[in-house]
Amino acid sequence: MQPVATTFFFYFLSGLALLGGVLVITRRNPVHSALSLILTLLALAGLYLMLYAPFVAGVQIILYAGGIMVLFLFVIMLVNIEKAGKEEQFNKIWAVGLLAAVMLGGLLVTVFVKGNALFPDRGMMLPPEESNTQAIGTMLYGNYVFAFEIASLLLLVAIIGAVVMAKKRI
Amino acid sequence: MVPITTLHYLVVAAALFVLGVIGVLTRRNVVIVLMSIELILNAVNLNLVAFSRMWGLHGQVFSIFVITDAAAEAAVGLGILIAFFRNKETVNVDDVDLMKW
Amino acid sequence: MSHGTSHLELQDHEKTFLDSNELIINMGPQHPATHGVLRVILKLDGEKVLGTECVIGYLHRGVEKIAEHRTYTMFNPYVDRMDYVAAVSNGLGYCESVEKLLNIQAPPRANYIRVILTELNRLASHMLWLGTHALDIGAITPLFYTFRDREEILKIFEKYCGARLTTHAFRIGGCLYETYDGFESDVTRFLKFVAPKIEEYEELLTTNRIWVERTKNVGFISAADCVALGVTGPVLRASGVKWDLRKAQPYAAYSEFDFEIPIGTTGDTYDRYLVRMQEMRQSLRIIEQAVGRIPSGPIMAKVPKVIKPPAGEIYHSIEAPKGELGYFIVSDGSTQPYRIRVRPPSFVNLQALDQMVRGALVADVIAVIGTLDIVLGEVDR
Amino acid sequence: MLDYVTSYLKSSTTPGQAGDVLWSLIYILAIFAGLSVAVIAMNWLERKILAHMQVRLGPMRVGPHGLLQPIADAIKLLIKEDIAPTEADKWVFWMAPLLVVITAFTVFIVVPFGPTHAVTDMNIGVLFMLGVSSLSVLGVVMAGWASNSHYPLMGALRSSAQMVSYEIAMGLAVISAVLMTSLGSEDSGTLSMIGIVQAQASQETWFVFKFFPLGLIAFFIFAVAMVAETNRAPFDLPEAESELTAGFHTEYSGFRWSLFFLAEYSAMIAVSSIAVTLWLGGWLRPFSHWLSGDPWETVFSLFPGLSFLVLAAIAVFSTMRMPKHPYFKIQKIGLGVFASVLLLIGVVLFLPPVRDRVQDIFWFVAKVAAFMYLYIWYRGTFPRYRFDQLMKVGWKILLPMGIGVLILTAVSGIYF
Repeated sequence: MQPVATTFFFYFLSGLALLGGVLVITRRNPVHSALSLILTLLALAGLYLMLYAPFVAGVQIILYAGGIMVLFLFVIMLVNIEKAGKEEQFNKIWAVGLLAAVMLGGLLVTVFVKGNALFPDRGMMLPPEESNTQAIGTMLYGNYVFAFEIASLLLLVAIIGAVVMAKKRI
Repeated sequence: MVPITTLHYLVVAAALFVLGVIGVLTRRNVVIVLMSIELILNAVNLNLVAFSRMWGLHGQVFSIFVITDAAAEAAVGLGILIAFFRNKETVNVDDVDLMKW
Repeated sequence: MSHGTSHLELQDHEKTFLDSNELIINMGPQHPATHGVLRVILKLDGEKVLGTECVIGYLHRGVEKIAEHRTYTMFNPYVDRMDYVAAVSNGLGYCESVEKLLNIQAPPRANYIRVILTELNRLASHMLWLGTHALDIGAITPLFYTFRDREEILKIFEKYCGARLTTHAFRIGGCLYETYDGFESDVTRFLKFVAPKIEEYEELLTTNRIWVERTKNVGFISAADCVALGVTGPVLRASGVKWDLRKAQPYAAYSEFDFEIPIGTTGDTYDRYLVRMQEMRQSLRIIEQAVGRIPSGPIMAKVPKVIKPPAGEIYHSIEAPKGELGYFIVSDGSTQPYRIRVRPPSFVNLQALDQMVRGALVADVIAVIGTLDIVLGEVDR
Repeated sequence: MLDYVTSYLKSSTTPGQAGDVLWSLIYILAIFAGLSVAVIAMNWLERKILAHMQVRLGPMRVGPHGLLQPIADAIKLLIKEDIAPTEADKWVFWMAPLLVVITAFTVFIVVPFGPTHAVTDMNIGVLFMLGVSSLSVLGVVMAGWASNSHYPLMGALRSSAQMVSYEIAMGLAVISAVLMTSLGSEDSGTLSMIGIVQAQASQETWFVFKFFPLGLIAFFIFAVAMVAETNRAPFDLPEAESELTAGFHTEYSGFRWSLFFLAEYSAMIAVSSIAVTLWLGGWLRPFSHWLSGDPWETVFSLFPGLSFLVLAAIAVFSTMRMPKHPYFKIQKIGLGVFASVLLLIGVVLFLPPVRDRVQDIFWFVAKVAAFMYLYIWYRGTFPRYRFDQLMKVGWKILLPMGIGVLILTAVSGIYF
């Protein structure tokens, strides 16, 4: 597969992702925020495809956009959002929070500018594997099998936790 | 035009990360705070996948773990949100100031 | 959404999920499944029904009031417009009530014709019920099958009296029209035609897993509750009460026929379905017996030209397809009734709705409205 | 130009894999046009078939036997006033049908109509199809929420819960089919749609018959779940007419409503294509291993043309049966023209170069068409499930069955 118009798609998808990100944190209505987040997630799935990571892209779409975000939308519809929409949107310490975030951003910019040397072969891109899914599967059930099992335990705990939290009487 | 390198992706990821941090630190609505956390996790994922193009597939495997984690976090976080909303009838993060009701 | 008119109150033990506000939904008056212009205000917790309130009267035409300004004969066609899918039964009830008030008897031949037409009408009404009930539950095909077969009944009506729906078939004192040539053979042919069709409906539904799941244990009502609410007809019988006015207080010629009263055991929607299906077969049996031996003789009793019943009051009821249809007539001795009060089965049965659907799901409300077999023309009058 | 075309015809890979932008675009346009035609045809066929199941005729007035009815409907929908409720969230209200329609069409880029007849072949093909089609639930939720009305909201909640639940059973069934691809080869299995069909070709059986009855059970699970995924009868609760008027699209009208309609039908075709690809051998013709060899190849290659000839014969028969009344003259001519078009297509399909090339597409489309007929049949036969029963079927019957089949398939894969 020869990549076509890589530069254009990179800037297009990154722009969409960042636009979505900005909308997430600025929208008054949480449903709009959630929809913007979906935009970001889909754009990121596109970026993963460009990085020859189709399996992660697929998982991103199925799990994130199709699963987690539906959960979010569900909860937003369950809790009464009309009141929240009329309230003040930012919390009491927003100035401090913004300052901290800007400082973090400045730190990252500094790292990227000054730390050019930290990325000696930053242009290096490994060629895509023959079969991405197979390679990930081998690694998941080989090197990382313990982490994989722990993750399943984590999910089990999360399921039980969520049920306990949300259900009043069990 | 400059060819797209790993660094480009890192910059995008950093920007997303900062956006997420701003959201977590400044918004009042718990739902949006949770969504900002998702943004942060996604920024990390983008980093991991981008690095996997430099140093092999480990990054992609880890990003799958991160997605799993995000699912667990969303489920528990939204469960807490529902429990909280039931008790206080609000989704304002500033009102979350008691460990036990 | 109308919040103002609802008086629904939550009971103490009923709390909504998440303690969120109950959702109040208006089902109707324009809604495909409320069989006309019934408006049901549903108080919901998500999909669970916490309470219902029926708002009726959208089809109110003041039939009872109109009666006070019409002579007994002139009022006869109006009753057809109450339960318009079982117009013949309405007419029968009215005519018999007035006859009772006048203390005259319709001749036997008229009674036989009345039985045949009324039972045909019962079949038509049950077919319409089955089709719409199945449609509400999502099976679209039975509707067309039942309408195809109901058409044959309407054809017989049309041939007999010229009208298909609001027949005005009977007159006070008997029948106006003699049977047309070939009436008996038409009816016999219809009986042969329709018996396998009823099997066909049962084939589509009775053992259909989804149908059984949708109707079993849905809209349960006990015999005691039925009696307390005054519910009659197939709904009462499905709860296990063997009460059919055709047997209990035989009118017309019903005492001369051999038929059974199908009863149910559990009183759920599935039982009501089975009871009505059996009733259709019993109707066929009655018609078969009646059409074979229609006595000859006059079809009209000796009725005075001007009907002027003696002062007094009378209550007479018949078993309409939907339940006990009663007429309470107060006469002041003039040519016009002083007051007529109709006891419509649909109206009384509808009162059971709230009890039957509390705690059920929205989809069950639809099933229960269907199974109560209400006609809004009769509820509102 | 001609060289370009012939060079393509000789290629043994899909245009997407070859990186051929022009041919990819041509394929995309062809699939888009084909889908639109298919949806229009489905509209007419559904109404006609359902009508004949229900002892009535269906559309008869617009064109001979109502053939032009879908076009009339389309025109009506397009020129109808586009109403949005005042209190609706305009932006989301506007986006929802677009999202639904885009996802419904996007999945088709990996559907293999033949070994080379696909826009592209991804190595995550099945995952991609499931993922993108799962996005349509977002559009449904958006539509229900943005309408700012109770019935659509309930419809949307119902349908999102339903689609999310049935995706799990569906996924398990798909995984057991994907497991089967790894059998009989040194390599691991594949998620690629073309690879799955090729695996069935090399294992000389369709996966529905593999490890009888395991393949059949997995196929059954998928066949049930796919009806629920597309919100069709008997799982059409989100748009249960008698309960929620029209569910999530109650407030939509005109063009936007028609987008939902388009999306519903293309989603039906999409999930049917997945089922055909995974279990029914995709583009492989029936008995491709029992009845192989030269005479049989020729016999089976005649089927595309024959099917069109049969259709043409039916059209001619209908023309004959029309009453001899001047009123029917135009209708007769129209149906005659239609019959001759069918006849012409049939004859063209008999030409040797054409018939070899359309074989794959024909068998694929024929199998999908069988599924479409099933959809209509279900609709004419079954009542509608209640919501809790629907969840019960999904979680307590299909899910355990799916897990069981998956485990048994893995075990059979090791030991047989």
